[in-house]
Amino acid sequence: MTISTRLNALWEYANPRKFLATTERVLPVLWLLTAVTLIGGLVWGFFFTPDDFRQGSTVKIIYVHVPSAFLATSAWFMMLVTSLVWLIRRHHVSALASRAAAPIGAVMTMIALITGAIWGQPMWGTWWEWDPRLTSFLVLFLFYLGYIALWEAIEDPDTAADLTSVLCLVGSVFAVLSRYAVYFWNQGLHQGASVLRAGAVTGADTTEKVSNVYAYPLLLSMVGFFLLFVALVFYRTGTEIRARRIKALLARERVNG
Amino acid sequence: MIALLKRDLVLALRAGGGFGLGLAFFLIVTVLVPFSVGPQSALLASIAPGVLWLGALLACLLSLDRLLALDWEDGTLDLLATAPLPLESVVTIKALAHWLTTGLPLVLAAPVLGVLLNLPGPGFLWLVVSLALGTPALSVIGTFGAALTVGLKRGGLLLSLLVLPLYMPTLIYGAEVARRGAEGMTLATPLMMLAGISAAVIALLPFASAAVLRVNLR
Amino acid sequence: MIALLKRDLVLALRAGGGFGLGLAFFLIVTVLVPFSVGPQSALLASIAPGVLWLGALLACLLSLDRLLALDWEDGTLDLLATAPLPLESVVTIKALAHWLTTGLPLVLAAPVLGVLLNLPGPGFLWLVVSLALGTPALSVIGTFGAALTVGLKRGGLLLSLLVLPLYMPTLIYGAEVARRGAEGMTLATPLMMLAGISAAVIALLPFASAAVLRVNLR
Amino acid sequence: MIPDLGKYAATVLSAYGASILLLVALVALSLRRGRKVRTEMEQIEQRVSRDG
Amino acid sequence: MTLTVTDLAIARGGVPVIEGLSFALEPGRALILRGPNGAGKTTLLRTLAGLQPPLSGRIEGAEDRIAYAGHSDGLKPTLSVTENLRFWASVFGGRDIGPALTAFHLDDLADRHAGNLSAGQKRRLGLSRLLVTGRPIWMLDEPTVSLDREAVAMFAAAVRAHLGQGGSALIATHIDLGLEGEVLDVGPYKARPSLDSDFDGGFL
Amino acid sequence: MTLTVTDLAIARGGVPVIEGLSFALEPGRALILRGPNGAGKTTLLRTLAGLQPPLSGRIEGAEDRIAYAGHSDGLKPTLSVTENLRFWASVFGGRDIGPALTAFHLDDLADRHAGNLSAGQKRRLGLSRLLVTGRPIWMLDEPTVSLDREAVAMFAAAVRAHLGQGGSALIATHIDLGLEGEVLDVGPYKARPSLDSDFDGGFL
Ligand code: HEM
Ligand SMILES: Nc1ncnc2c1ncn2[C@@H]1O[C@H](COP(=O)(O)OP(=O)(O)OP(=O)(O)O)[C@@H](O)[C@H]1O
Ligand SMILES: Nc1ncnc2c1ncn2[C@@H]1O[C@H](COP(=O)(O)OP(=O)(O)OP(=O)(O)O)[C@@H](O)[C@H]1O
Ligand SMILES: [Mg+2]
Ligand SMILES: [Mg+2]
Repeated sequence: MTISTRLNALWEYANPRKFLATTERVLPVLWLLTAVTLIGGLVWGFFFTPDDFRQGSTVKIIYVHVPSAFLATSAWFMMLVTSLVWLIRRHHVSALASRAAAPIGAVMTMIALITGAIWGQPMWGTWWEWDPRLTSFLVLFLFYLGYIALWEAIEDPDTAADLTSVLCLVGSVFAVLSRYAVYFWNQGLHQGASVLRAGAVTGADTTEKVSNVYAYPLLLSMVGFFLLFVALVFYRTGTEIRARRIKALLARERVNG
Repeated sequence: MIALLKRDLVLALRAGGGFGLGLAFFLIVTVLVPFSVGPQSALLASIAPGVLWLGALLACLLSLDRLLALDWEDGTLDLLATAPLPLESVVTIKALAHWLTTGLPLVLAAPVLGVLLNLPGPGFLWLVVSLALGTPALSVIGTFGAALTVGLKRGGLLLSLLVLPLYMPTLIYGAEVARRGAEGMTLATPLMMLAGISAAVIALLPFASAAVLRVNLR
Repeated sequence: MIALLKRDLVLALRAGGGFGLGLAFFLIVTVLVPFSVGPQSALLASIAPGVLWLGALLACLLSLDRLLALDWEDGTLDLLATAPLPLESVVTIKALAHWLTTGLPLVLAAPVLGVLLNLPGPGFLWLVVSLALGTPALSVIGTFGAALTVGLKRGGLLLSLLVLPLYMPTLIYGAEVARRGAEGMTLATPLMMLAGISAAVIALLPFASAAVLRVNLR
Repeated sequence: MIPDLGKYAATVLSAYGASILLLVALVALSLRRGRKVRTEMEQIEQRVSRDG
Repeated sequence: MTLTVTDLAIARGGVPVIEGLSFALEPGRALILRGPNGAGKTTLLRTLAGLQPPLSGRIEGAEDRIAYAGHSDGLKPTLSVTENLRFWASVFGGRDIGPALTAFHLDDLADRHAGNLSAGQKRRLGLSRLLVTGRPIWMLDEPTVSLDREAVAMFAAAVRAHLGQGGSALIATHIDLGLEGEVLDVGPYKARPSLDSDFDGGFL
Repeated sequence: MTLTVTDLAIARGGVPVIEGLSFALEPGRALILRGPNGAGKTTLLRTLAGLQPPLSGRIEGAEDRIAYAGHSDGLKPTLSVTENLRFWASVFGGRDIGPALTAFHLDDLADRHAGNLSAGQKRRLGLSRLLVTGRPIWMLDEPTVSLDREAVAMFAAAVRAHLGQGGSALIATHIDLGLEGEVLDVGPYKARPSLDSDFDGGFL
């Protein structure tokens, strides 16, 4: 199969029925994998990793904090892509997938913020600090809220899809701008991105490394969070498709009745 | 009367999250403050009670223009004025619905936002108390302003202009309670003044609002 | 096009002082700040640039909901959409009219209010410069928000919720310029960023606004 | 069973507690709405195919 | 009880529009208001409904007995048809909304949001409100705007039923409703402010 | 140029309301749209005016040639009659507003604020806008709402003059305008989406 035929095959899933049928088959496996990796990662991290010499047991918060932070940004990125797909190719499933992903992203952002705040209390002596990274997450949370509120406020589904997609696009640009602005405005206390640097994971990075003892369970729990996200998006998109079909059926019944 | 209250609450819910939005605005104003004055936490802590009060006040203010204007535009007020409900109770219920959908959520959310602004520990209790006492007055005064401007084509800003000075005493005593609370000072006097203002306003202002509304309906 | 601009300005003047009201709101917010955070002049001076920027932003924000909604309600937008003007220019002119009636008066009034808040001497120039550069961006971004929410029954607060995060970069750089100006620090970087954001937003956002408006008119 | 968390027990437990609570709530709400919508759609589809 | 209007003068925006108007509306009767655009029909109805005070003259038997329906319907677009109607029913004392829905063929639309109705469907809903008020005097300002022929007939039937139960109606309209009732042309009562009248008593 | 509509299907709020509609409107002709409330007349006019896209079908000869007048008039209450009209004239290329004022007997009202007009006077002002657009196809949605008999005649005269100059008009109305023109009843074109149609291509 060439890449282009593969891509064309992908578009077929933009068909609601095909999407439902496929996810129906995939979802049980996905839920199972999610449970295994997520519970595995968290249990490993919580029960079987040593305390850090400086941070004590609070280092265990990393197993929920970092994956949720990672997914909070990834979810927005996914919404950006699916919004673009809707605007360009007008596949309904794509728009509905954005809609389904937004609350998940919002919850992930909230988890990152809450665990961070709880973590900050012993580490920095304060619940909240106007650190640029924390601040840009707060901004991200506001974008999620606005995006969800806009979906809820519009009745006609296609109009809602169009408007929220444009908002997502424009919002993404402004989110990036805000991030730069925030870093300019205040150089913060927060850790740099250490986990995702290859050197850190392999232990070669000496200054800010997260040692392997922490890295493996962290990776596992990141995989768990990611799978949870995928499963939820599939499931919720299915729900949105059905809700949309209900609306269409009722409307048609009314017209005919 | 209960029908009217219920309808107003349902409308607030249906209009794309009547509850959520006042709250969101409060959140956003609070968030913008550090961006504009800078992130130093000592500075933030010292202005936190005032900023939270100001944010709550602005969130209230912003939702005032839909308090009566929508009912005016679609003719509902004309019909209510000819219905067997006295306008005084219509106005009171409108204010109550406004408080339930705007003031109450603000009171509940204020502590969370206090964290964002490094509000000192003892301040939380008094912030909530002062807001709980003060926001009903804000709703009632706001209803008066809305009744005053309802005839004017989109009097949104005129409304703000008229209502803000009326908010001044409530704001002063309310913020004072919150500030003294945060600094651990005595606060009996401003607290009593705040409670007094609220009680008086709630008891008397609806009559003025109804009178003004009647004139505007002519 | 000029007819549209002229009409918008006349309407703003006639609607009970379109100019005056944004300004008055700005004034009142600035005045309320000392009441809510307390009157110590050192504290006020240190937050003055930020408060003035925030006040200007909120004054802008408050007038956004009448930017397109009135024309929507009375059917003017439907008629304009079928007229020989491209919607892009309609939207741009609306933003321009908004700036002329709201942003410009704020820029001119800011120094006066700076006095009220003990703004340090060198801050005045940079406050005015930053507002003059930033408020056009606020108007254009606001027009986008207004176009997004125009179909929704009184989307006033939703509008605030959507627009405020978009205002964030402008606010940060603008307030930073004003603050650094007041403290006599170098400010080339934030100034350039502010100018860059304004230019980019003015050049590009009207296309998004027109697209969104077209969807809403369906 | 619970490992020794030292003086940070409350911190760590509340962080885990809050996160797990939010995740469970999210999943539960998603599933509940999903079920509701699914049965509703099936009912309507049946009615529609019976009538028309 | 009869609605009696004696030597009424009314003004709109400070300008007198009608003066010297007298009439009586008895139970069971309908009165059709006619007059060219701008004659003051809307102003008259608002005055009788108690929304604005008359310049001079007397209105008797109107207090709390009037159901007014103006140019706008007072519908909430986000409430359903039933919810809208039920609200007005409970404001006016909790009548059953079933008959009102049936009289204007709204049963099929009962669960639709009012905002999603067409112009005529909205108007039908607005008119059905009259039936749940239980008020004896209906004051209607151009009630048949946007109604199709069938709906106009529904409306006429509703008015006839109301008159049959001892109610009365005052209807301003430009078109023929197919209702029997006296016609009152307000044209001849147009106010002619004499320019030399007393400047003292209110600038006119 | 003729306006040709071929096999048009339109939807409102995501629900198809009319399908399979075809007609041609030639210069100098008027077409009267009829149909019960909720039939889709308003939706059809908005689609033809380009405000919303059709579901399917073709519309030819409409682009930039249509003057649309919907349920609301787009008047600014704080502008005077002349200012309102002059604004639209300059948007549409700066025609003289004198003839438009005269055609709808607005000369006496020229300096009044539009907000202080009665319902029928407002409507007359709204209709006079058509004369300053210079567009050949008029699309009017219930233009005679609130007009008295005399004003309806003015309107009919204005339409006749427009047709005489080679213009055309598409008018949705429930009442008799006294205009000669073909009648198009949209009732028979009511959309009946088949229930077993494909779930795949959309959700219907
Ligand atoms: C001592 C306290 C904290 C530590 C050690 C810590 C550590 C970390 C680490 C290691 C990452 C991963 C970086 C990456 O993958 O890019 C991270 C990400 C993050 N943390 Fe914290 N954190 C702490 C406190 C907080 C607090 C108090 C908050 C917020 C209230 C917070 C919010 C975030 C956010 C939003 C991210 C994601 C940033 C990104 O992905 O770029 N953290 N944190
Ligand atoms: N707000 C106002 N201020 C000043 N004058 C007004 C105002 N509203 C209406 N008028 C004028 O008062 C007169 C009476 O208006 P009214 O609305 O009562 O007429 P109407 O008989 O209902 O006409 P229509 O048949 O057109 O509805 C008209 O000449 C009108 O121009
Ligand atoms: N916003 C909306 N959302 C969903 N459905 C709508 C909406 N607006 C109107 N409808 C429905 O679409 C159909 C067509 O409405 P339309 O307004 O085109 O009818 P119309 O022929 O103009 O009727 P009228 O003579 O009453 O004005 C109606 O059945 C109406 O209930
Ligand atoms: Mg009238
Ligand atoms: Mg219609």
